[in-house]
This record gives sequence, C-alpha cells and structure tokens, in this order.
Amino acid sequence: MEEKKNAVIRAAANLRATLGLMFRHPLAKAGLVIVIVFTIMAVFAPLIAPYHHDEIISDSSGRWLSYQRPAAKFWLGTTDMGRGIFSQIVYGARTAFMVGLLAALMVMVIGTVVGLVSGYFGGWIDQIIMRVVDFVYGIPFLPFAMVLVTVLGGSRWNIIIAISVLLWRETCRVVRSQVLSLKERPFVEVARSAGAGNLRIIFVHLAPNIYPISLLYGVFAVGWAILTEAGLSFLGFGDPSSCSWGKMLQEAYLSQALSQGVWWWIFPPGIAIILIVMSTYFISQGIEEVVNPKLRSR
Amino acid sequence: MKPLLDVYNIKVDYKTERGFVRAVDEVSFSIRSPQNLALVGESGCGKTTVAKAILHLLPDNASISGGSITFQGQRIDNMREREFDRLRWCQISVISQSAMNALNPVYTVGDQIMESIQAHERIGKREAQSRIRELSEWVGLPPERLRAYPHEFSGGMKQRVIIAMSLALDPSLIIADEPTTALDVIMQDQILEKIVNIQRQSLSSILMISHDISVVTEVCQHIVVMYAGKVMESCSIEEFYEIPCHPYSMGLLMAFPTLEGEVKRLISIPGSPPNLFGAVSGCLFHDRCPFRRSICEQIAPPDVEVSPGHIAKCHFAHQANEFRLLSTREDTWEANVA
Amino acid sequence: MKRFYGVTWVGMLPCLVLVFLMTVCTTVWAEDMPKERLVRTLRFIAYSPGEEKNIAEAHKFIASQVKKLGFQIDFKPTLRSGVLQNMWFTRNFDLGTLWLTGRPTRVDPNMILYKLYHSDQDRPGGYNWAGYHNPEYDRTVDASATAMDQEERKKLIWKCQEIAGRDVPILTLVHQMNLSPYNNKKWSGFVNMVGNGLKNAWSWTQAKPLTDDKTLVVGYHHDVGVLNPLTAHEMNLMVCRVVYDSLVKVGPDGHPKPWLAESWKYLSPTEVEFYLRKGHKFHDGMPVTARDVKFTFDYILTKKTPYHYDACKIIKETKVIDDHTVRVILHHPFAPLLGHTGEQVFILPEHIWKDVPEKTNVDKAWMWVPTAEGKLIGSGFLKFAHWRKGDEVRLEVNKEHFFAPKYEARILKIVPSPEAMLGRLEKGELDIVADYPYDGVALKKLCDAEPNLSLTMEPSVGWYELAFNCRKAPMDDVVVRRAIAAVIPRDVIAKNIWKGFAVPAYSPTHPMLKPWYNPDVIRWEKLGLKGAKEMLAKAGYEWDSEGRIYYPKGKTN
Amino acid sequence: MNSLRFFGRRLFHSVFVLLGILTFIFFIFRLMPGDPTALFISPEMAADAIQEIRKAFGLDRPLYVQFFLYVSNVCRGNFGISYYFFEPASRIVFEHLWNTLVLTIPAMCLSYLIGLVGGTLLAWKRGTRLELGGMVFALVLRSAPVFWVGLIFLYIFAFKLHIFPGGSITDTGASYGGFIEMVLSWKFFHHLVLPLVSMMCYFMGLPLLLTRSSILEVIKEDYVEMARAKGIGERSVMFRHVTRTAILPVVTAFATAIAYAFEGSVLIEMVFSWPGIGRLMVMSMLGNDYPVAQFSFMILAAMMIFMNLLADSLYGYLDPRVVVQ
Repeated sequence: MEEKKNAVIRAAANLRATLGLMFRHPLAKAGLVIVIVFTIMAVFAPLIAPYHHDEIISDSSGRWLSYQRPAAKFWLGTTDMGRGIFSQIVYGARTAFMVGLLAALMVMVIGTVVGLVSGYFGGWIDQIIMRVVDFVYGIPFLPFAMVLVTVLGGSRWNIIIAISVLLWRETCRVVRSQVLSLKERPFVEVARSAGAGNLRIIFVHLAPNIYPISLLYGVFAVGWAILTEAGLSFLGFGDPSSCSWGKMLQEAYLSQALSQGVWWWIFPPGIAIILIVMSTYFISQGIEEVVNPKLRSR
Repeated sequence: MKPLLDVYNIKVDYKTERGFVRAVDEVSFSIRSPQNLALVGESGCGKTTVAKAILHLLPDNASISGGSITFQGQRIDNMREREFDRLRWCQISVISQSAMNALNPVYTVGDQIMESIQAHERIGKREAQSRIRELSEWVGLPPERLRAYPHEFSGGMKQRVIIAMSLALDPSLIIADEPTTALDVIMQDQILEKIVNIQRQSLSSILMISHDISVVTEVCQHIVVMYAGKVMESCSIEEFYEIPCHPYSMGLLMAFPTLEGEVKRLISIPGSPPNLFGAVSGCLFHDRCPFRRSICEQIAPPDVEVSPGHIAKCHFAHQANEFRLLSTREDTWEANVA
Repeated sequence: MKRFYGVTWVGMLPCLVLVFLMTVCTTVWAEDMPKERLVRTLRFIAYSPGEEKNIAEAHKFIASQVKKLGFQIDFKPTLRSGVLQNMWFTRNFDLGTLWLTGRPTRVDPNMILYKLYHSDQDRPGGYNWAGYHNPEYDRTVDASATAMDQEERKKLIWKCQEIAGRDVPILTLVHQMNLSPYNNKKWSGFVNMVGNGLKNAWSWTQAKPLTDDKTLVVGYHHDVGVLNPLTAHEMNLMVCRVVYDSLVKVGPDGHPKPWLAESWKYLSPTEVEFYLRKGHKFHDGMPVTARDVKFTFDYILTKKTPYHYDACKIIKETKVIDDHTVRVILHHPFAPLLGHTGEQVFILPEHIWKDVPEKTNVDKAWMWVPTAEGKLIGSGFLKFAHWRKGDEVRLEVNKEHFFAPKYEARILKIVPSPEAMLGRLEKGELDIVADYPYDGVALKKLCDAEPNLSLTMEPSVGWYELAFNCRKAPMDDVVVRRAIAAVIPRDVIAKNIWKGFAVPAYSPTHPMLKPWYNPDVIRWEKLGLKGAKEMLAKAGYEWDSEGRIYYPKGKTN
Repeated sequence: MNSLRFFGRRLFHSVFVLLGILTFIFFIFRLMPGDPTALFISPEMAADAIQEIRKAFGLDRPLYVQFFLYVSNVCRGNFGISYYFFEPASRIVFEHLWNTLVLTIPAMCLSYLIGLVGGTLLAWKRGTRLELGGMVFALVLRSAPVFWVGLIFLYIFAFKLHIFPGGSITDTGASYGGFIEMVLSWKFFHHLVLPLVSMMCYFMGLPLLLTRSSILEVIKEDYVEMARAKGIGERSVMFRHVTRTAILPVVTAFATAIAYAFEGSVLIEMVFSWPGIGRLMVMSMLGNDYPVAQFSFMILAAMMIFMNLLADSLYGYLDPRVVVQ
C-alpha cells in the first residue's frame, strides 16, 4: 500500500519533471501553442465555423456560390459546390484530432503493454509476441489500411482502427528493448525481494520508467495517424459523411483546383495538416530531450 | 635547466547562461623532467580544466583568457591545432579519467593503439604490431586480447590498455587524469606500480591529477594544491606532509589515510567550495577555514614563499606551525561552522 | 444504514410513478401510427467520392431530396466494386445509381431499351437490375427488335419510352457531356459522332496533322487491360476497336456505314449478304476473306465467348458465297443487326485464331493474351506496336488500310491524375483527350484561355441513372417511384452538380437520335414536392408528427 | 559463426510469418466488397456470360477449396492469373515493381545522404540559429503530406515553369530495347526528377534528425576527446570516431525506411502518373484483381521482413556490443 503510494507519487513527480523539461525546449513551446489553437478550433467548431462543413451556400436567387474568392463573407473562399472552406477547415480539425489522438492513444497503450509483458516475462511468451510483431511488421502499412477500411467501411472509427492495428509495432519493439535493459536494474530485484508480484513490478516499477519513451512514440503516432488519414482520404478511402483535410484535398484534386488557380482550396488544408503534424514533431523534440539527456543544450 | 612544462598564471573562463565563470585563476606551476607533479584538490576545483587547457581540449564555451603555457620552451596555449597535433601523443599523451568509456566501443583495442601510433609515425604495420605486443606485455595485458573489443574488458584491463596506449610513442609528458579513481584499491595499487616503474624506465614525466593525495604521494615529487580554481599551496611532497603551510592542505591531509597506515581518525572539511559566480572577497577558503581572522574576509592573501619552491596562498603562512598542531584535532574542524 | 435505505426508497417512489406515467403517455401518443406501417429505412447504394466527384455530389443531393418525402435513408457510399457487386449479384438495395458510358453499339435504341428494361434481363449479371417486370413492355420491345419497317419500329420504340417513363423503374437523370479537348494548332479533321463525341473510329481515321509531328497522342484516364478482341471491356476497346475491323461501323449520324463490308443486301428479313472490300489484308499480310468472317461468327458461337456471344446468337448460319461475299442467316428478323452485331464483332484472322485455345497455354479463347506472343494482329487501320503497362499503348498506322489515316502513329497515354491531364493538355504533351472524365469547368476555363485548344461537347448516349429496386416494398409501388421522380429536378442536377456539362435525360433514348427519341415522355418533376406528397396521400400514404412516412392501410414492409 | 546462425533462424521464422500473411490477406481480400467479374459486365454481354467468367476464374468453387488451390499453386511458384491483364500476376507485379524500385531507391539513398550530412552539420552548429532553422525546415518537410507537395511541385515546375514533364515514366512514344536502356536514358532521368524530389522532401527529415541526435550523443563521449588527445587530426576524429559510431541507428533506420518507401509510393505514383507497384496495388484492390493484389502484398511483406532482418543483423555487425541471439 505504502509502497504503491510512493510509486504513484514518484510517477507523478516524474511526470511533472518530464513536462517541465519538455516545454523548456523552444520548439516544444511553439508546438504546444499550435496544438492549443487547433484544439480550440476543434472543440468549438460549431461556434467558430460560420456554416456547416457540408452546407451548400447559395445567394438570394438560389444560385450556388461556387469558387468564391477569399473575402469578408467567406474567409477562405468557397469550393466548387459553394461550401465554405474556412468552415471545412474548422470541422476538419475535429477529424484530425479524433483520428490523431485516439489512434496514438491506442498505439501507445497496445505497444507499451505488449512490449512490457514480452520484455519482462521473456521466454516463450516473448517468442510468441515477437513472432506476432514480425507478422505485423510484414504487413505493408498504407495498402493494408486501405483494405481494412474497405472491408469495415469508410468511417473515421475504422480508419482509426486500421491505423492503430499496425502502428503499435514500433512502440512495442522499443519498449521491449527498454524493458530488457531495465529489468536487470537493482530496483527490480529489490521490489521482487520485497515480495512484489509480476504485475506490480511491471506496472508500478517498470512502467514509470518506460513512459517517456512510449510517450515519444505516441506523439510520433499522432503525426503518422493524421498523415495516413489524409493519404487514405486522398485516395478516396476516407469517411464520406464527415469532413477531413485529406478529403478536402481530394475534392480539390478531383475538381482540378490547381489548374483553375483556385489556390484557396488547395493551400489551407495542406497548411493545416503541416501545422498540426509539425507541432506534434516539435513536441516530440521536447520529449526526446527528456528521453536522452545527452541532447540537452548546456 | 629549463622546465619541460611551464604553466604561468593561466586563467580559464567558462561562458554559461549566467555569465562568465573563472574556473581556473592564475594557476602556475612547472615540471622539470624526470620529476612528476601532482595536481590535487576537491572535484570541481579546476584541476581537470587545467589539464584540458594544456591539451587544447577545452569545450567550445571555455577559453584561456590569460597566462601562458610553455612546453619544451615553446608556447603551446596559442598554438594552431595543426601544429599542436604534431606534439600530441608523441610528446604529450593522456591517461584519461574514465577508463570505462575512453575506448571507442566499435574498434578493437589493438586497432586503437595502432591508430595512435600510425597517426604520428610512418612505420610498417608489422613493426607497429610488434611494438604494441611489447607494450601490452609491459603493462601486463595478454597480447592475444588485443583483438578483443573494449566491452569485453574489465575496468582494470581497460586502464592498462589506456596506459599502454599512452606509452606507445614514449612521450616526454604523460597527463594522468584521475587514472585510478574508477578502480578498486587492489587495482589502484597495481596500476600505480605500473605507472611508477614505467616512469622510471621511460624518462617521461607525469602530470598526475587526482583528488586523492595518498595516490599521488607514490608517484610524484612535487604537489600543487588547488582550491576553487586557485593554487593554495605548491611544494614538494615531503614538505607537503611535514610542513603544510595552508589550512586547506592540512584539511586534505587529515581527510585521507596515509599509505604508511598510521592510525588516525579521518575528518572531512565542513562546508563546500564557494560559488564561483559571486566574486568572493578575501581568501576563497575563509568561510571553511578554522583559523580565519577578519583580514581573511577582506583581503585576498598573496602568494607567500615559505621556503624556496614552497608557496602558500595564506596571510598566516608563517604562523602555520600552531595551526598544524590544532589541525590534527578533529574538533578544530567540527567547531568551525561557517 | 437501514434508515438511509428507507429514506431512499421513500424518495424514489414518486420518481418511479413519474417514470411509469411517462412510459404510458408516450405509448398512448405513439398509438396514432401503427409501427408496422412505418416505411423502413431505405438502403441507397452509391459510389464513394473516390470515383467520380459529380456522382458523389449527386448522391448527396438525391438523398436529401428523397428525405423531404419523409423517407429515412441509410446513405452509405462504398467503393465502386462494392456497388457493382450489389447491383449485379446480391441486389440488396432500395435505391441505387449507375453510370452508363456511351458506345457506338449503344446508339441503336434497342440495346438500352431491351437490356435495361426487359424482364428476362433480371438475373445475376443482367442489366435489368431494377427488377422491372411488365409483360406489355416486354412485348413492345421484342416487337421493336424484329420490326424491319422504319416507321413501325419508331412507333414501338416511342411506346417503349412512354411505358418506361410512366413506370419509372429507372429514373434516367442526365446525359453527361462527352468532352473532347484537342490541340487545334497541331490537329484537325476530328469527327463528332452523335452520343459519342470525338471518341470514334471516324475521327481516328480522318484526323489530319497540321505540323510535321505525325504522332497523335491520346490522353486516357484509365489503365488498359488485357488486349484480347474477345474480352473487350471498356478498358481495351480504345485499342481493339482500331486494331480490328468490323463489317460495318455506326456513322457520325448514328446510322450504320460501310466498313469492312463495302455494301450489303437484305435477301429477306432473315438473310443478309455482305460484300467485303477486295484486296484488304491483315497486318501480317494475309488477305481478309469471307472465310475469316464465317470463321469469326462460328468461332464465337461455338466458343460462347462472353463478350460477343450475345451479339451473334441470332445468327443461325454463315455461308461463304465467294472470297468476298458472305451470307448471314438469322433465326428471326433482327432490326439492329448492323448497328449491334455488325459494329461490335471484330473480324478475326482465321490463320491465327484457329488453334486458340487448343495450342496455347490457356483453356479459354477469351483468356488468351495475344500481346504476350506478338499475335495481336487484325486488319484495322492501326497496328499494335508496344504497350508499357500503366503508361502507354503505341499503335502505328496500317498504310494499306482502306481508311488509312494521314498520321503515322497513335499513342494512348494513360494519365490517371486529373491535374496532370489538364496540365499536359496545356503543355501540348497530349494532342487530344477523347472522353475527358473529370470536372468540365476546369477544362472549359483552360480551353477558353488557350487559343490552341478547342473543346467539343456532345451529350453522351450513355447516362447517369437512379434505379429503384422494384422487387420489394416500398419501391414495388409505382406511386412511390413516381413521387421520388417528382422531387428530383434533373435540370438542377445538370446545371448545378454537373455545372452545365450534362443535359437532362428525360427519356432512355438519346435526344439526338432521330427518329427514335420520344420528346413527350412524362416528366414527373413537374409535380414538385407538393404534388408528390398529394400523389402519395391519394394512394393512402400517411405521415406522423415527425414527418416520417407510413404505408397505406394493409401494406407493410 | 554466431550471426550467421542467427540470420538463418530468423529467415526460417520469416517463412512461417510469410505463410501467415499469405493466409491472412487471402481471406481479407475475399472479405472486401466487390466481385472480380463486375468489371466485365456491359449491356453488350449476355447476363449468363458472367457465370462463364466466374467459372473460368474458379470463383464458383467454395472458398476453402479456392484457398487450398491457391496455396498449392503458390508452393509451385504459380501466383495465379491477373483477372485484369490475364497474364501471370507475378509478371505483372514485377513489371511495375521495377518502375517503383528505380524511383524509391535513388530517393532513399539521396535523402539519407543529405540527411547524414545535414544532420552532422546541425550537430556541429548545436545551439545556433542555423540549427533551429534547419530542424524546423526538416520537420516542416516531414509533416507535409507527400501528395500535396507533389501536386504543388507538379503545378509550379511542370505546368507553370515548364521545366519538367508533367508525369509518367518517360517520353511519350519513346520505345526502348529493354528496361535498363530506358532507365539509363536522359528522358527517363528528366521524368524522374520531380517525383524523386517530392519523395525526398518527406524522407529527408528522419535521417537528418536521427543523425543529429545520435551525433550529439556520441560527440560528448570520452573516447572522442581521447581521440582528439591522440592528435590524429580533426577529420579522422570526426569520421573514424564520431560518425562511425553515430551512424549505427541511421543505417538500421535506412533498411526499414526503404520498405516503408515502397508502400508509401502509391501517393506519389498517383500524382505523377508513375506506373509503379503502389498504383497497381490500389487498382487491383479496387478492381478485386485478387491474384495481383495478393502477390504485390506478398512481395512488399517479404521486403519488409527481409529489410527488418537485414537491419538487425547489420546492427549486430556494425556494433560489437550487440550480441545477436
């Protein structure tokens, strides 16, 4: 009991320290800001966006206002069907966050737990898990995501599943190797001699030392997930009923926005994707400084 | 005769986020071969910085801001890297502080010794190898192990490898920076022996850097005590043991067992070195010094030449005798609460 | 503890009562409409936007319109393959849309009127996927196929269109424009064919190079599949049509014109004699004779090759009269013989195909890969040169051909990306894009801006349709179909979604096809939403307070 | 030889892994909506003809029979006939695979070269503006959707500036004696540039950052200082000691990244109408061309597994501290 409390306290302190270190890094700071902006966008989308992302805007005479240039009325102009691009960007932030965060979370959890177990127990358990990991490694990521989305039907949830079903492999590997080195450390011995069970050792003693690295891979996964979603949507495997930046790009692409010089349809989604993914990488830079102190600047 | 190495009043500054720090301040000493010199002091007193300054290995944010270093009559502190590289190893070699990772893990130790030789001498591989074999026997390293990688060695073995490497081109000066710190006592002895009799056979002098006087006494003839970047006392080993003239030296003596093993209770000097950021008025040691007077806190002590070649940085170097008596009683030190 | 429990019980009693009352009330209020009469959620199968964007947009529009009638719609766009599978095999849908491309063989109205509406086409793989059964219609369309007299046939075909329009098993929405941009500085002489645009044999033969660059580069959006004349799906017709000759070809005006057969004579309604051109040769130098024609027909009939068999099965027998005369004897009179069979069937060189598949590594003639053995040899005006899969197919001109073109080679360039398609047109990397599949607006803008690009538009004989699954409720009720037809304004779809690059398809037959097109097919959208609801109400349909639609009394899902 | 045995055993394992993948993809493709024959249906055809085609493809048999037939064929090295080209799936796939190879391999090599050099530079310039700028640049490139970058490049360099052709693998109508001849031709190179660059933009980031951090780690090690003290000269300190040791993670990353590059190439191939395996894969999946889709999956899977294996053994070879077991 006492011990557990200590462990928890240690973990908490650990976390605080980690965050402190993370956001000392200038890039990490910038990343955090961007993320916050987009979060606000995503959360208050209906309040911010002047129109619904699928709403066709027509003037008094019922004419569809297609290809409107950016102006006071439409901040980022309209699409060929007369939909507000700004509104789509705002709603797209929701998809980006949902996909990015959930996928990353699943990747983190699965990868970390599997890695911990396989690394800690070793032996045949490790063997089996490693074979599974090999199997998962063997499956081409993007094509398989397409197949899975096709099979399950193109919805955001299925895209998330398709992404996280494969992406945990990285995290798992890294966590495992970490555990392999960690479990030789004295404190594990101490804990065991203090009569701690396997599960406790894994989750109370090892996990706190693992999570910065799994956090790092989690953050990478966010970027990956968002880019993958964009790619899938671009290839036409996206969620037809919801709005995502990738889907916007696809529609712009199919109606040749570039050739028509409708730059205001091509650029905003691309830039939005760049910003959000970039910010995750920035933050990951911060985390890396935590994970290997050698990188810290004097 | 002119000294092998003459360090005169060098100052080294570190540039940090919180401004400049003078890590080494007006340190001077000189080595006349085949004499060996020891640089002792607590960790962080700047002794390693001095070594780095000599070897042109100061980190980018540190710089020599005064004084001069002369080696075999030529200035080396302002020498260009190209030229200095020629001196390196064949004239000045290093026995590095942490034997554990002073060897590159991806090359065999043989290769690494070979590298140091071939960098400076145009000699055939076979010749070099024979020399290496000879060296390794000399330091008590089975030649067949030369093909092994560093991670397959014990700490002591690594240290031997490094010694062998440092002797590869029998240099005139070997800078041994804490050569034995990482080792257990038995090892320490063996390694020290090695160093000593090596030094006897090859006529190179050693600049030994250590926080442990009991180690240096075996090897060195002259000792320089550093504290907070300044030289506190500089004298021969004998004088250091018999008539230390600086309270800090006395403290150090009390803090270590003598190898003669005479029984005495060890003390530790209370307090810690001053923060180098704030300019300290007066004697740097005053707040830890059990014999301080008011003057110590205002005026920085000059270098007092007690006897020829024996210098102590203390206002009361001449009254050192009564301090010595007091200093042997640990309550002297405990009473003193800075 | 006990007391606490007691208190909670006491406190909870009123809540329980309230809940009970509420449930009672709700059930009572809900009583006015019997659940079993509520029209179930309709299944609307549709392409996902991955395929054609306009179609995806049209789906959204249609769905929203149908909802206005009180139907609930489960709108799940899936990939094209899924939709097709559902249409051809599983047939688990209520509403579905299909894009039908234009081809010369589809110019004769019979093809569409028969295949899409006749009851015996309602089987797996059959085109009557709406499951439309109407004996009267069947009789009429069969009659129209055998009617040899123009005037009589016209009447019957008009009647077919009228019935189809009345029963709306399929709501034809728009004829998409066949957009054919081409480089007018380098090329001229392209021929526009009714319902097909510039994508036809006549422009390939008559195209004239204006510069000394004598290679015609044709942009094409889809990859080319196996080049086998017996397996001619959309993806390889662009090649097979020009490498092989057919007896006749449908002319620019939509009526059969002489091709390999320079003339023909009807000896009787069931006997036709074709007189072949003299001295015509296959690409390998062997002469084209009546025997090759006979061989081709017999071969197709015996081998039952999937693509051509249907066109040939009315042939009872083929007789060789002399080297250049062949007589075809039919089971029964067949009006569209020339436009359908004559146009579609490629005349194969007997000396190459006689030992296929026996002497090849495949067990089906139509699975043979002639290109793999350098045996893609026809008598057409272009010869096969090379095929870089996924990139281009190069064809060279057959100088001996009776319609030999004035250029030297034609390259089919595969450009799967819309942006690239336009960009390369602008750069002059493509000379012509026959049947440009993407957004017309962009193309129009470009062609207006670029003086050396001209654009021809021709409403396709093919169309975009909304089909109702007539096999089950509620779509089995013609009133419902009409009501839905009434709320889908085709001109709006053409104007807004296709942005004017389509014309409303008010009849299954193409408006340009004189005399077959029947202009006064009933147009339900005249009723509008109000009229539609009235019509439903008259038929006994009802709506509840939330506006959901219910079946008339006695009808359930 | 320890590492050889390791290699062998891993190879043995991967055979089973591949079999597992084979089974898996066989069934998952059958789960996909759509029917291989749907592609053929047209009004010109008789409705029943479709059954004919199904039979010819062996699709009328129960699924498990199809599976066992497929497996036995695979064991005999026959991966089935493409439903779309009617040619052996393996031939089709390899034709397209080469096209992808000549695009991705140079892209990867170049981006890793640049990554190494750039990363070293950033490490040298630790803490300066240049470092910050460089990292931001790398991260921006890495976070840009590759197809978007491709589109922009296509628009600017091909359609506005007319410097490069607007896609496809070589000049229109150009015919060559063989693949090698084509690859060596100037025209091919001209077409290669844009897709190559847009690919590199994405792949440069990883090696750049990896090299940087790994060098920053190594450069602080004592043995680097020791090497300096040896006076072997700055260059050889940098190359023999720093880079040689810092390169380890980069090399392993390279091995796996190549495999990733293949599966990711589909987006670039779409934009630049490059007839590569990625596009083939998508097309065959959409058209339910099972044999081709399965074989291309198998090829990629094999590549992934092999590359991972290679990476591991490479690491074991480059870093004596790692004992492979």
